[in-house]
Amino acid sequence: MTLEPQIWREMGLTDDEYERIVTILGRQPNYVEVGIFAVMWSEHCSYKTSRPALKTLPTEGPAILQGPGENAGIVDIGDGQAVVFKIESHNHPSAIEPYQGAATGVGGILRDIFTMGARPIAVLDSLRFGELNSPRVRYLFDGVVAGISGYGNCIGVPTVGGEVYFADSYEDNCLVNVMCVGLIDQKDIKKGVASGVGNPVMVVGAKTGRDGIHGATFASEELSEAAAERRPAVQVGDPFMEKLLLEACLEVIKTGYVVGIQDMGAAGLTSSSCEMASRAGTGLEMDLALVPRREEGMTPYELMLSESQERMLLVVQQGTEEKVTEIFAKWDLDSVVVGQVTADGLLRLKEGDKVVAEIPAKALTDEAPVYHRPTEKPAYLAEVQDYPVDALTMPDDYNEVLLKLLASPNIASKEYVYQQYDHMVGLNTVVRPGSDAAVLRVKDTNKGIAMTTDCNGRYCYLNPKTGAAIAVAEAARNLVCSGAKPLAVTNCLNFGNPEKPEVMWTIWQCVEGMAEACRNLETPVTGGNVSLYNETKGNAIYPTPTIGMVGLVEDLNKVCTQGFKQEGDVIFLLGE
Amino acid sequence: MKFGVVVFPGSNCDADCLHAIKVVTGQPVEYIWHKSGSVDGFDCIVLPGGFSYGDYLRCGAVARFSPVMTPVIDFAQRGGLLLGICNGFQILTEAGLLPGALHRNKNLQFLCHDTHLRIENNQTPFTSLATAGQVIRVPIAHGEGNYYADTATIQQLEENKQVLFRYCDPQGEITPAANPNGSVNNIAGICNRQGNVLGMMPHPERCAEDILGNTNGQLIFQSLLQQWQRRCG
Amino acid sequence: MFQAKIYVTLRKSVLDPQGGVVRKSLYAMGYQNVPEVRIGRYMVVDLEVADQDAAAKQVRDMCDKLLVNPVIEDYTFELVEV
Amino acid sequence: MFQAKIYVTLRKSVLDPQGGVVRKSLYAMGYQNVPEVRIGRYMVVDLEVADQDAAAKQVRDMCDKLLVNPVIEDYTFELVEV
Ligand SMILES: Nc1ncnc2c1ncn2[C@@H]1O[C@H](COP(=O)(O)OP(=O)(O)O)[C@@H](O)[C@H]1O
Repeated sequence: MTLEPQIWREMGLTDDEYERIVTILGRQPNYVEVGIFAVMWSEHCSYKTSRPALKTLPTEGPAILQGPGENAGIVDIGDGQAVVFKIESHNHPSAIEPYQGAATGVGGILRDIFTMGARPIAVLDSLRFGELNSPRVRYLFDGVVAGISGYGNCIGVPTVGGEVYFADSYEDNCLVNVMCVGLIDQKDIKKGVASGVGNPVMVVGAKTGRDGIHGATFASEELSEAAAERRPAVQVGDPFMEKLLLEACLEVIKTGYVVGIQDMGAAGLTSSSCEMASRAGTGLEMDLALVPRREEGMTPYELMLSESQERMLLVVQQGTEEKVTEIFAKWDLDSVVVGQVTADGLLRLKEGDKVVAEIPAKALTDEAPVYHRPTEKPAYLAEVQDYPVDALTMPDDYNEVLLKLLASPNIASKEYVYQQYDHMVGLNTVVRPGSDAAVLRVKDTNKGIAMTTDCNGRYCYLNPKTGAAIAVAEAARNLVCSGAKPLAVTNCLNFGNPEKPEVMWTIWQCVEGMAEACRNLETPVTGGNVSLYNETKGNAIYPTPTIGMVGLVEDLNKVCTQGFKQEGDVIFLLGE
Repeated sequence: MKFGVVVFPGSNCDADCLHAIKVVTGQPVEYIWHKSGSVDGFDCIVLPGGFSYGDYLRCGAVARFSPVMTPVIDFAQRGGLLLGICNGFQILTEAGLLPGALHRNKNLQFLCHDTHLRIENNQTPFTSLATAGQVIRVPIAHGEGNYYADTATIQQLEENKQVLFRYCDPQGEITPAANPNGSVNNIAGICNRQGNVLGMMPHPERCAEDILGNTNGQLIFQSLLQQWQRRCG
Repeated sequence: MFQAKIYVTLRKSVLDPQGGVVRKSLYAMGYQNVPEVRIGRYMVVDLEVADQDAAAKQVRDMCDKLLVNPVIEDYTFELVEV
Repeated sequence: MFQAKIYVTLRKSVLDPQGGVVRKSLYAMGYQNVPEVRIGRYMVVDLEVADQDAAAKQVRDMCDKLLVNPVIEDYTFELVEV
């Protein structure tokens, strides 16, 4: 049976990509298989457009224990301990449903950290909206902040920093980038690998529902009316479930029974299973009839593509299933064996005895298409860069200008935002939000971890390469001013439609600027996330390569905060 | 003196309470699992903050039916020292161990920041080391800390000196501006008639170590220890 | 099987900050004819039970114990056979 | 004057974490005959308006614009003259 072209096109595949699938399989794919290829080859999951640029980033350094390619990056902080961290975007979902979009964004990045065996110790949120005087923007802003607060506070991970910018260019495409930082003993590090032929594969956590089917595809296209109609059921976050999942996963990982573990994020069961198999060079066979579900009559297609939150895929050592189940049961969670690791490199899905899909795992990951899209320097740059700055008239009253600046939402205190976040839970927050970088102590040591997110999209609009370098430099300065040595970077590349050569050009420029700055500051990039198609009706957002950076404070007594301390203290101005 | 910190599904200040108690008092402290049928052997029990059962339905409503609450209620009725912080306070009211209810903050937002508290009664095991009217700085972190009880109940609480903490300004004045959440009479914490059960919205465990910039919260844990030592030698 | 529809409202004496905010928003949107808004909870509970009296008794019991906080809330309910 | 009683529920397929926790809690309390609980919102809005049609039109408008989040919620309402 051959499918109508309509079907794969609606799923976001081009005709060329479809042909490629036929070649890989050596036959026509069925509906389930096309759906699986479509999400895995979507921009969101495959990085097909950004991969060539990302490859140019510096990723190695003496402190780097895990660079890009895993669920999160890892840096050494001495004493057998390490910091696990990553940033991720939830822009599209937040534009549709700000509260749930932002909440599930927090949930997703937390899972990326605790799947590696680390306990999440902090969240940072980097936000961009249109100008606050629009009611729609106000709604998005309040909803996003409430969503982050609702999820982060409930699960009990402090939100200790971030940024908020308001500019017209984000009016229709708000940006919600969330970073999570975790702490781990290096011996406990776990990866997303399905090794060991015969080892059982388990689905744990929430039941699977019809929510978020094709969310990844949706995140890989422009927001439009037509896209709104294809919109999947919105995922609702369940931070209580995630808290149980967090504790249960960390407990299970400590036992040593776990071989590999990965969260079901975008593209749910599909991406977690094929990525775990692909990393290990193995195959996976699963019986979808065994997957616990929330609704009746769910098809294999729906089960594979659902993006229901708060779920994990585990590969455990043969014979330990029962002990693993016992631990999850202690936390009142479902855990079910749905299949096992195989040697043939295939992702084989069954419903009972019937095979419903069979695809080489690597075809979905490493062999996804890569596009070298054309680039062209945007025409606007000449205009903005030639702006006659010298011709600006100087104001008469500088006091008035200062007050105006201080009142601008971009400069004013962000207390309204961060007082809605529990930024103290965990008893580690030594420097709270409101200073340059947040600093958290590492209990039972004299060490601290400093963290920050930074990016000025307007700078990147005016000069993408320098703007991105400035973002890295600002992050490093924020850490240094707090008393920390910058260690490593995670980043979230937020751009418009990459099929436009001008947008593609800014992506390359920003990545170049970021790479250069990271090389100079010796802060390698350990991973990140790319969010493209942040564009509505032809209006793209400012290029926004958000930088998340962590640093090490070697002596907690030498932490410094921003404010002036005492009358009579001397004020220095450093730099040029 | 042996402390116990109850762990409900979704509690997230359990580890913080355990840590603070250990650091401040140096006394043994253990977790008590929510399915536990007994609290024998503990001298003081803490119901920690966080979001038991996600705070779904109402804060504390579901946790109140955890199996451990049966022995906890019995423990309190026999005069055992019971401290509910934040979500713990909400659970205590839901369980009927303290009167009133905590509903949404009047600005409808979750609030996390320092507050000042005036200690209204230093004749309790939780506040014995305080001077009368002492002002301490303790952070809050809650979305539903707006204390409500009907007029008659409030009157009784006031008459019996059951209000232990009130939100105040740094000088100790009880003003509307110092009231973060709309609580009746700026109430931040109350005890039962017998004085062995305390519920408070602010988090003393968050300000009990120098490194966190504030040690005002130590007072509560130290008072508990001092009282216990005085009673039991 | 019965389905209970339970309506929970804040008691009259308890201030409803959420209702107040919604009323103000409606006012700002042009609805100046809305003197009051009260916000409560609506719960739908399915019950596998044979007769209506038993169902009503169970619902009252659930409400009194768990679903409603009598210090600040009132409730009413309806039962439909499904 | 009219009073609108508005019942807001989560759309089908949208996860209801609260309902799930309440169902489990009822189960633990001995109500093992409750297969499902869904939790929504109940709003009572007073309207100073002369006729029922106008009231209905206003309520629909308020729901669509402010009171209900159509991305995840559905609603129904009733009007009573008071
Ligand atoms: N969305 C947010 N969430 C948490 N903290 C925030 C947020 N936005 C700003 N902050 C905090 O407010 C402080 C000031 O932020 P910002 O204005 O970005 O400062 P700067 O420009 O000096 O980096 C920082 O401590 C920052 O972490």
